[in-house]
Amino acid sequence: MKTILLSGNTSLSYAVKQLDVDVISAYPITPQTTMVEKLSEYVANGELNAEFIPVESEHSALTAALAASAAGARVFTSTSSQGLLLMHEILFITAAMRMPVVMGIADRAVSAPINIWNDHSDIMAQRDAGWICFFAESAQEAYDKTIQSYRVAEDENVHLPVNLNFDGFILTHTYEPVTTLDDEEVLKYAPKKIRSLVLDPKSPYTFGALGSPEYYFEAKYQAVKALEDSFDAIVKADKEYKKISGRGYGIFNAYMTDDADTILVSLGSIGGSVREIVRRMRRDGAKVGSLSLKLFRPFPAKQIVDTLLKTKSVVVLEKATSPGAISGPLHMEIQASLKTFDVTIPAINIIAGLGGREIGPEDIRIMFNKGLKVASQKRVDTIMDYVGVNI
Amino acid sequence: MKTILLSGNTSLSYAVKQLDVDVISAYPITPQTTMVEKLSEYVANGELNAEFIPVESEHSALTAALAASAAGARVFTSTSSQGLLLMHEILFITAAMRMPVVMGIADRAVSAPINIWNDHSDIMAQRDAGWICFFAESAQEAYDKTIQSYRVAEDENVHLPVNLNFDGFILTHTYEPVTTLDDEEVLKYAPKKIRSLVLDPKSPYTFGALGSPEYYFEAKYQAVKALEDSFDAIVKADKEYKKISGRGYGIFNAYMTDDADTILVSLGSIGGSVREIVRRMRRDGAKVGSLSLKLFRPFPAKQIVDTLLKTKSVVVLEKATSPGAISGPLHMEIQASLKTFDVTIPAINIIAGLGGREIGPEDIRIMFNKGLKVASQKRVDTIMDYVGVNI
Amino acid sequence: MPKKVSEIDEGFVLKTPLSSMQTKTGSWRAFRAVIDYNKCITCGICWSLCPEPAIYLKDNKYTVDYDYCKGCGICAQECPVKAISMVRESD
Amino acid sequence: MPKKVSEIDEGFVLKTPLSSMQTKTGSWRAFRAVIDYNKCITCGICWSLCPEPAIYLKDNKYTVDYDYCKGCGICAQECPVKAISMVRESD
Amino acid sequence: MPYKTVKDLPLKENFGPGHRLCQGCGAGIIARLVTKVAGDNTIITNATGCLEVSSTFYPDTAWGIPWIHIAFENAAAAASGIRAAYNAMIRKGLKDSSPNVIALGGDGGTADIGLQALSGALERGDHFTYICYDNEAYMNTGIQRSSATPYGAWTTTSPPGKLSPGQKTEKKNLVAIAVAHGIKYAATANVAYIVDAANKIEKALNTSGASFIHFLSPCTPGWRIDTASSVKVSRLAVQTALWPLYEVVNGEYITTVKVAKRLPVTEYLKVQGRFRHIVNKPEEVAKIQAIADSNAAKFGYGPLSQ
Amino acid sequence: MPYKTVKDLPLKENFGPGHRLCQGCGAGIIARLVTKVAGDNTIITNATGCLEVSSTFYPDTAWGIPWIHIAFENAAAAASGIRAAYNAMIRKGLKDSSPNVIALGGDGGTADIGLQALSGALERGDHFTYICYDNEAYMNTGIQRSSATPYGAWTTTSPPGKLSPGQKTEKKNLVAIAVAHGIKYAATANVAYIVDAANKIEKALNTSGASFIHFLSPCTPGWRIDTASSVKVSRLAVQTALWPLYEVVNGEYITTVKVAKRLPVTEYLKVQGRFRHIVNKPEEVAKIQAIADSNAAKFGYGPLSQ
Amino acid sequence: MIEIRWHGRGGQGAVTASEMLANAALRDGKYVQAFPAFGPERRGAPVLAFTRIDDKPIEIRWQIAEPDVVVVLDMSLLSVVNVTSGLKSDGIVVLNTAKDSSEVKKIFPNYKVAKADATSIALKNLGAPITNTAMLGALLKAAPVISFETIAKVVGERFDQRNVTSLKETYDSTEVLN
Amino acid sequence: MIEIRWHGRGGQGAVTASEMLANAALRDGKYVQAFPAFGPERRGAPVLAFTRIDDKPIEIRWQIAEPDVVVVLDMSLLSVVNVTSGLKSDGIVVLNTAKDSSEVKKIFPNYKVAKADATSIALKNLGAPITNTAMLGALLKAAPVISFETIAKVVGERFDQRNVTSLKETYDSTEVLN
Ligand SMILES: Cc1ncc(C[n+]2csc(CCOP(=O)(O)OP(=O)(O)O)c2C)c(N)n1
Ligand SMILES: Cc1ncc(C[n+]2csc(CCOP(=O)(O)OP(=O)(O)O)c2C)c(N)n1
Ligand code: SF4
Ligand code: SF4
Ligand code: SF4
Ligand code: SF4
Ligand code: SF4
Ligand code: SF4
Ligand SMILES: [Mg+2]
Ligand SMILES: [Mg+2]
Repeated sequence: MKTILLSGNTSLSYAVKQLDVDVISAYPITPQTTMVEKLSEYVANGELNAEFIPVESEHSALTAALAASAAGARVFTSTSSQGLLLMHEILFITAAMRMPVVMGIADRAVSAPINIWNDHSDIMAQRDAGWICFFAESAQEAYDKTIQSYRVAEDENVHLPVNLNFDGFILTHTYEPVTTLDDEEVLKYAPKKIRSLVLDPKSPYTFGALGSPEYYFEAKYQAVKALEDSFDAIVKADKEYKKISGRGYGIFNAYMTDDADTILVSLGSIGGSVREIVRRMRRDGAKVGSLSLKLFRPFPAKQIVDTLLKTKSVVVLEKATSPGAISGPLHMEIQASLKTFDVTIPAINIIAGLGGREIGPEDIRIMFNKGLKVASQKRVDTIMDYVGVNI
Repeated sequence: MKTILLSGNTSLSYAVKQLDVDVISAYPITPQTTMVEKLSEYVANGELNAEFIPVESEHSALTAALAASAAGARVFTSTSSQGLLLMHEILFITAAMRMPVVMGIADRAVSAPINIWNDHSDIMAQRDAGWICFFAESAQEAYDKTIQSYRVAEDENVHLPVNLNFDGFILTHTYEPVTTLDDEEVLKYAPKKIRSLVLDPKSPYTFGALGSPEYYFEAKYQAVKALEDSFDAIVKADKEYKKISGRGYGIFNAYMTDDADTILVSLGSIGGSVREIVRRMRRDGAKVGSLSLKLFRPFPAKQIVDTLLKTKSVVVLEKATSPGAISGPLHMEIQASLKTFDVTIPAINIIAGLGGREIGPEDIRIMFNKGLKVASQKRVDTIMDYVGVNI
Repeated sequence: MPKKVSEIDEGFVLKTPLSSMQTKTGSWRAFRAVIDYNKCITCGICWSLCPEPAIYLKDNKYTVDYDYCKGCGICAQECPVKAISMVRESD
Repeated sequence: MPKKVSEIDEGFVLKTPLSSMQTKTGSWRAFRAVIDYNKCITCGICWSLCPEPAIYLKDNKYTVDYDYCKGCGICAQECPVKAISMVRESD
Repeated sequence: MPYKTVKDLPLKENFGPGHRLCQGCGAGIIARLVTKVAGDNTIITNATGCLEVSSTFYPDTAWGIPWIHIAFENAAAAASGIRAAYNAMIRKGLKDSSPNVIALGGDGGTADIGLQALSGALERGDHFTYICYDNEAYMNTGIQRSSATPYGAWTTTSPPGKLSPGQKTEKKNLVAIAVAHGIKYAATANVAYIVDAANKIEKALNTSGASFIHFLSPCTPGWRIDTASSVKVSRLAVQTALWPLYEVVNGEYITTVKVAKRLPVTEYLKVQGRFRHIVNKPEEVAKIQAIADSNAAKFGYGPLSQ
Repeated sequence: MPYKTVKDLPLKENFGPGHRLCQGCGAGIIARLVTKVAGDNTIITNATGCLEVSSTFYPDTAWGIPWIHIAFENAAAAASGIRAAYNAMIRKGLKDSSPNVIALGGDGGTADIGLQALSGALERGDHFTYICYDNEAYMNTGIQRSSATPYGAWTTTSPPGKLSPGQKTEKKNLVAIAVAHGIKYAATANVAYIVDAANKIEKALNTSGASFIHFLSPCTPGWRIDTASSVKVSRLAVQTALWPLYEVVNGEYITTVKVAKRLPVTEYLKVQGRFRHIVNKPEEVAKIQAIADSNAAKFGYGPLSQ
Repeated sequence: MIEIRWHGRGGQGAVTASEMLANAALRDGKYVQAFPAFGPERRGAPVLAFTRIDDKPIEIRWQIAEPDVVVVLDMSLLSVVNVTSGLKSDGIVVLNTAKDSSEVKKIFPNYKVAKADATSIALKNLGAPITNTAMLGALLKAAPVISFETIAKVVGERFDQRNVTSLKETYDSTEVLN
Repeated sequence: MIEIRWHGRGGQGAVTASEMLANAALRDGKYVQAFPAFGPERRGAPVLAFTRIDDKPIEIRWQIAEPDVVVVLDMSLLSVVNVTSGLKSDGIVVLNTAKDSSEVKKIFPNYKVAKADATSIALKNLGAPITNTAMLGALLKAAPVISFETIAKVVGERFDQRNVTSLKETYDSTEVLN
C-alpha cells in the first residue's frame, strides 16, 4: 500500500496494469486520452505484458475487446461521449454474449453541439445495453472500482461487461492522492480465471448464432436475469475489497439522510460537493441530506426507496436529459421506483451541468431549497427544472 | 383517392414518392429492404425525381440525409435494428442541429443473438435522441403518418427530425388495403418549404460549431424545448390531415377505456389484436380497455394519465427491456407519469414478443387477466412480468 | 423444440459442433443426384464442389448422402464424365 | 458573454461569417513580426504562409495585423530576403 | 505442400451439412474449402451475411471449429482481438499453440460496411487471413447492390429502368485496396478452380501478418442462374477475364491461372438473369468487354476467341 | 488558369483570423489556401479535429463560406449528401448554381475512422473534393498515433520504450488507396510548395466525380518543432523524398515537383522532437531512408546529396 | 373471415400467390391481409404464406394457426411439412398433383381435397414449372372466395396472358373430392 | 485550505507546475487536488491550472473562483487576462518578471506581490525559458505552503538537477513586496 498522486485517468491505468490485463483495445477521445497514453507507455516499457491494439474506431475498439474476451483474455477498453455512442451497437452484443469486458468511461456531453466537457448524456443513452454500471466520485474510487469491476465481471455467476463512469475532466484530469494496493494483493483479490466457454480449437464452439423467434426471448431473458442477479456479487465484491483495503463504497453513499426533510440524489463526482453543502446548510439548520449513487445498473431501486422513505421530498440532480420524456433518465427511474413501492413522497428533477456547465456551491443550495420548498408545500409545481441555464 | 394493396414498406415508399422527396439515403437491412427497393425503382424509372445515395453504412446514411437536409433538400432515410443502432451518434446530432429528416424504422430486435424479427428494443434505445417519434398500427397508418411527418418536421415552429416506427414483418411485409391521397393533395398538405438556415453560398453560415460550457446548455435546452413544443404542431397536423383524408389518429387510440377495470397500454401493430381481445372479453363481461399509443416522443404524459385516471389497474405491454432497470422503458415512463400526477393506480409491466415471439390471442387474455387481478387485489406482486418466455 | 432459459448455454454459445446435421436439408430437394458408378472415375470433383457437403468418400466410392443432398445439380453439371444424373423426386 | 436560449439561432447555426475576428488572438504572442520595408520585395510569400492570416495587402504593402499575429515566426523564417524580424513583446 | 488435385484436400469436414444456404450456393463450397485447408487449429470470425445466418441457425451450427459472429461491420476487428488475445496468452503461458485466425465476410461486409475495420487490421499488420466471399451484392437481405456489384448488373437497388442501366458504378477493386496497405499476400480465387484456391488459402495462412483473398462466390437467386450452374458461371468469369486469377506477393502481381483464349463477356452475361436487360445492348456490353480487355492486358490473358 | 506565383492567389480571405489553431499550425495555411482557390461558391464539410475545433469556437467562426461539421467519421458522407441535395434541387429548379463541395479531414478522420465513408463516396463517384490535412497523428486529442503516423515517430500512444521503437507501422498510403477506387484525380501537396498545391486544388475541383488531395500539415507541438519552422520542416519532407509531390490523373502518376539532389532523411528527422529517440539509431534511420529511396525511385527524385 | 395458408418452396412464388389473391379480393370489395411466414427465405427451403379475407376491416395481426384452406404448391413438401397442421376440421386441402383421386384421398382421409396437375399445365403454358398462378385457379375452384374474373385480371396485370391461361386451365381441370 | 491559480500559456507547463506542487504537498502529508482549466490547450493560448491543499480530505469539486494565490508564468498575459480576478483581498500575486519592485507594485497596488526573474534564471540553467519549475520556488517563498526540500525532490525526480537549481535560485532571489 502506498499513496500516490494520480488523476482519474492514471489511477485507472495504474489499476489496469496491476490487474495484468492481456489485451487493451482503445481509441483516443478527450477526456479519456491520458488514460490510454499511460497504458501505451506501460506496454512500451514492458511494465505491462499486454497487447495494445490501436484500433481505427471505437466500434472496432469494443469489437476487438469483445473478441479477445471471447478468446479467454482479460481485456480493457475505454472511451467517452461520441466514442461511446459509436460503440452503441456492440455494447448490447457484448452484454448478451456475456463477455466480461471492463470499460472506463470518461463521461462527457454528446454532440450537437460538439462539447468535450462533462455530463452524463453519453452513458445514460446506453442504459438499456445490459452492462453493469458503476459511477466513481474520485480518483481513489476509480482505482478501487476498476479492481472490483474485474472481480465482478469475471465472477462465474456474473460473466457480464462492466463500465465504470468517472466524470470527464472533473475526475479524469484532477490529480489527487490515491492509496493503491500491492500488485499481488490486487491479483489475489481479482485473480485471472479460466473460463470454459472460450474460442479455442480444443473446444470448437459457436458464438453468436442466430436466435430465431423460437429461442431469442429465452436468450435475452438469460442475459437480463444475469444482470439482475449480479447485484449480490457486486455487494460481496465491495465488502471483500473493504476487508483488504479498508475502503468500501456500498451501492450508494447516504449522507445525513436519516432525518432529512429533503434528499438530493446524484451521480458521480458532484457527490462530494453536495455533501459539503449539506454540512454548510445543516450548520444553518436546514435538514438536508445527500444520496450519491455508485451503482446504476443493476438499479438498486429497493435500497434507494428504503433510504428515501422517511424524507419529505426528493431532488434528483442529473447531468442528462431525455428530450420529450416526462423527466430525465435518473429521475424517471427513481420516480417509477417510488411509485412501484407505493411511496408518494414528491420527487423533482433538476437538470444541471450539461456540457460542463459549472455546478457551484450556490447552485447546489438552490437545488436543496427547491427540495425544501416541495417538502413544506407537499406539492410539486415543476417536475423538471433546470439550474444554471440562461433562459 | 384510391385504395390499393400495399405493404407497410411499400406504403411508405409510395408516400415518399408523392412527397417529391429530393434525396434518399439508405442502407439495406431486413425487414426494411423492400421499402428502399421500391424507392430505387421509382428513381430508376423517373417516377420520383430524387437522388438515391446507396451509402456504405447506416452511419453514412443518416449523415448524408442530415447534410442534404442542411443544404435545404427534403430527405428520407430508413433503417432497422442494428442499422438504427449504428446511427446512434448521428441521431442525437440530427435533432440538435434541428434538421427535418424523416426516417422510417422497421422495428426489429437487436443483437445478440442476431434476430431479424420484430420488437421495439431498437427504437427504445434511441429514446433520448431528441426526435419526434410515431408508431403506426397498419400500412394505412404508415402511409398517412409519413405524410404527416413531413408536415410536422418542416413546420417552421418545429424543424426537428421525425421517425416513424412500424413493426418489422408484421407491418412491413403484410399487404393490406391502403387508401391513398392524390399527389397534388399530398403536396398541398405538406408543401415543400424554403428554409432560411441552409448551406448555401448566398448565406455563408456555419453549422455544427463547438459549444463550450458557456453555450452548450442553452443550445441543448433549445432543442429540448423544440421537441416539447412540437406537440401542438403534431396534433394540428393530424387534425388537418383528417380534414382532407377522413383519417386522423390522435396521439393514441383509447378503446373502451371509459369504464375499464384495467387498461392495457401498447405500442405499434399489436393494438388491433388487443382491441379484438377487448371485444371478446367484454362479451364475457370483463371490463377491459386498450390504449394504443401513436406518439411516443414528445411523450404525452398528461393525456395518457387523464385517460387512465378512472381505471383500477394498468398493464403496460412492451416489446423491449431495459436490463437491470426497475421496469421496461415504456412502463417506467408511464409509472413515472402516474406518480408525477399523483395517481396511485397500480401499473404493471409485461414484457412480451421479444425477437418476434408471437403474441397470440391467449397471451393477450393472460395479460388482461393479470391486470384484472391487480385491479381486484389493488396490489402488485410482480412489477415486471414476462409473457411467452419459457423459463 | 424451443428450449428453456436454463437449457441455453451462457451467452447463447453452441457447444455442439456440426449440430446442423440434425436438420436434414435433403428435404429441400426436388431432384436427387444419382451416381452411376459404372461411369465414375473417382476423380473427387463432385465431392470438392458440393456446397452442403452431401457427398462423402466411403470405401473409396464417392457417395451421396440423401439426408443432405439439396439437389442443386452442381455435381452432375461438373462431373467430367457425366456420371451423375439428377432424378426428380417422386410427386 | 454567454447568450440566452432565445439569442442562439436554431440548431446553433452561426450566421456571422468570419466572426472569429472578434477574438484578438494577437494576445497569444510572445514575439511580434515586424517587416522592414527597406528590405521587402513584396513577393507575397509571408502573406501566403501566415496561418492566421495576420498579414494583408494594403496600399501594395504586406502589412502585419497585430490584432491577430500570434508570433509564430513562419513569415520571418520564410521571407526570402529576411525582411521580417521577430521582436519580443515587452515584459 | 501445394495441392495438386482436389483429392489432396483433407477428407475431414469442418463445415458440415444441414446448413440453410440456398441450393447451389457458392458460399458453401468456399466455407468447406477454407475449413479443410485451414484444419482444426483455426478460429473463424464471420461477418453478418448469408453464410453466417444460414450456417448458425440456433441450435444448429454447421461449424466444426471455433467460430464467432459479432456483427456486420467488424469481422476484421474481431480477428485482431482474437489474435491479440492469443499473442498475449501464449506469451504468458496460458495457451500453447497459435491458431489460424480467419475472418470471413461477404462483399458488403468487406467492401462497404466492413472496409474500415479491414483497413485498420491490414494497416496494423495483425496476423490473420481475411477471405471475402464475393457474391456481388447484399444477398442475405434480398439482393441489393454493393460496391462490388459489377457494372450493369440488376439488383433490387440498382434496378434497370428508364434512367438506369442497372448498377452504375464499376466494381470496387478490393485486392488493389488491400495491396495499397502494403500487405504481403493477396489473391483472387474462384470455385471453378478449387486447387488454385486451396493453394492460395494455404499461402495466405502461412503469411506472417495480414493476408487477403477475394473469392468470387456464385449466388443462384442473386445472379438469377439455375442452381446447377453456379460453378460453370464462375468459370466463365475467369475465362472472360472478368475474374482474373492472380496473387500479389510482397506487392508483385503473379497470374496463377492463365487463359489462352478468352471468351467474350457475352458468354458470361447471357447465362445470368441479372444481366438480361443489358446483354442485347451493344454499348453496354462494350463497356463490360472493355473491363475484361483491360484485365486481360494486365494479367496476360490471351486474345478473344470468337 | 494555372497559378504561377503566390501573388496569383485571390486576396479575399474566407478563412479568417481569430481562430484558435496553435502558433504556426499548418492547418491554418491549408485552410486559407483551399478557401482562396475554391472561392465563394463553395460549401465545406469538416471532420472533427484540430481545424474544426479551433475554427468554430462558438460564437466565433473563422469561415467566410458555408461550412458544416457533423462528426468525426463522416465528412465524406456529408459531402455526398450536400452534392445530392444540390443535384436534385438544381434539377428541380430550386437552386441555380452548383457549388464546389469540399470535405476536409485530418489524417485520423480520413485514414482511420473516416476511411469507410471516404471509400463509399469515392466508389460512388460523388462529385466532391476530399482534402486530407495530414499532421500525422490525432492532434486534437493530444498527439496519438494514427495509421498515417510515420514509422518511428513518437506519439503518446506510440511511445518509444524498452519494447518499442515509437510508431511500429509504416504510413498508410492514402493516395494509393484512393487511386485504387478508380477516381480521376488524386494528388499530394505540401505547404512549402503553395503554388503547386493551389494548382492541384483547382484541378481537383474541376474534376468531375470524386477527387482527393493528401496535404502534409505540419504541427508544431505534435512534431515537437518550433513554431517558426513548420514550413521549413515540410519542405524537408519533400527534399528527402519522404513526401514526394505528384498527382495521379486517370490512374497515371505524374511527378509535379522534382528534386534533383535529395537530402538524407536525417535532415528531416533531426529537426523534429518526435524523432529524437531514433535519429541516432542507424538501423532505424536506415529503415526510414529505405522508404525515401523507394519513393525516389518511384517518382524520379534524384540521388542523395551527401 | 377466411384464412388461407400457402405451402411452397423458396423460389416457387407462394408469397406472390397470397398477395395476388388478396389483391383480387380487395378489388372485389373485401378486406384483406396477405403476408409471408416471416424470416429468411432460401431457395429450395419450405416456405409459408397466408391470406386473410373478410367482409369487415381486419385488425388482428396474430398468426394464422387454424386455416380454412391450405394450398400446397409442391407435393414433395408432404414428406417434410405437416401441411394440415391446425387445419379446421371442415377445411380444404388444395394440391398440385398428377396423382389420381383415390391416391390423394388416401393421404388426406379426413379433409376435403381439391387437386390439379398445375405443374404440367404450367410447363405447357410457361415452359417452366411455375405453379403459383396456376394454383390460384385450383384454390378458387375449391373455395370460391372471390370471382375468377378478378383474379384473372390481377394475374394478367402482374404477369402475362400465358399465366392467365395457366390459371384458367388449372381452374377448369381442378377436381374437388369430398 | 489554500487555493492556488496558475496562469500561463499553452506549452509553458502551468499544469505540470500545479501537479508538482500537489505532489510535494501530498508527500508532506497534506490532502491535495491539482487540475487544469478544462478544455483544449493550444500552443500560445492563455491557460489556467489550479492547486488545492488542505489538512483534511478535499471533497468539493467546484472550480476555484477565489484563490488565495495566483502565479503568473508570463507577464505578457497581464494585458489579456485579469489575473487577479476573484483573488482574495489578502491574496498574493506571484510574478515572473525582471521589472523592479516599484513598477510591479504599481500594477498590483492592492495585493501582496512576489516576484522573481524566472525567465533569466531558467535561460541560464536550462538554456530555454521554461519557467514552471522555477516559479514553484517563487511561490514557495511567497507562500510557504510546503517544505522546499520536498518540492526540490519532486522536481528532481520528474526533471533533472538543472531544474532543481533553477528552482533554488528562483526561490532564493524571490522578492516579496507587501
Ligand atoms: C449495421 C447493419 N446494417 C445492416 C445489416 C443488414 N444486413 C445483414 S447481412 C446484409 C448483407 C450482407 O451482404 P454481404 O456482406 O455481401 O453478404 P451476403 O449476404 O451477400 O452473403 C445486410 C445488409 C446489419 N446486419 N447490420
Ligand atoms: C467517434 C469519435 N471518436 C473519437 C473522437 C475524438 N477525437 C476528436 S478529434 C480526434 C483526432 C483527430 O485527429 P485527426 O483527424 O488526425 O485531426 P487533427 O486533430 O490531427 O487535426 C479525435 C480522436 C470523436 N470526436 N469522435
Ligand atoms: S446435387 Fe448438389 S447437393 Fe446434391 S450431391 Fe450434388 S452437389 Fe451436393
Ligand atoms: S465428379 Fe463424376 S467422376 Fe468424379 S467422383 Fe464425382 S461422380 Fe465420379
Ligand atoms: S509571425 Fe506568424 S502569425 Fe505573425 S504575421 Fe508572421 S506568420 Fe503570421
Ligand atoms: S516574404 Fe519578405 S519579401 Fe516577401 S512580402 Fe513578405 S516581407 Fe516582403
Ligand atoms: S442468396 Fe445467394 S449467397 Fe445467399 S445463400 Fe442463397 S445462393 Fe448463397
Ligand atoms: S495541435 Fe498541431 S494541428 Fe492542432 S492546432 Fe496545434 S499545430 Fe495545429
Ligand atoms: Mg454479398
Ligand atoms: Mg491529425
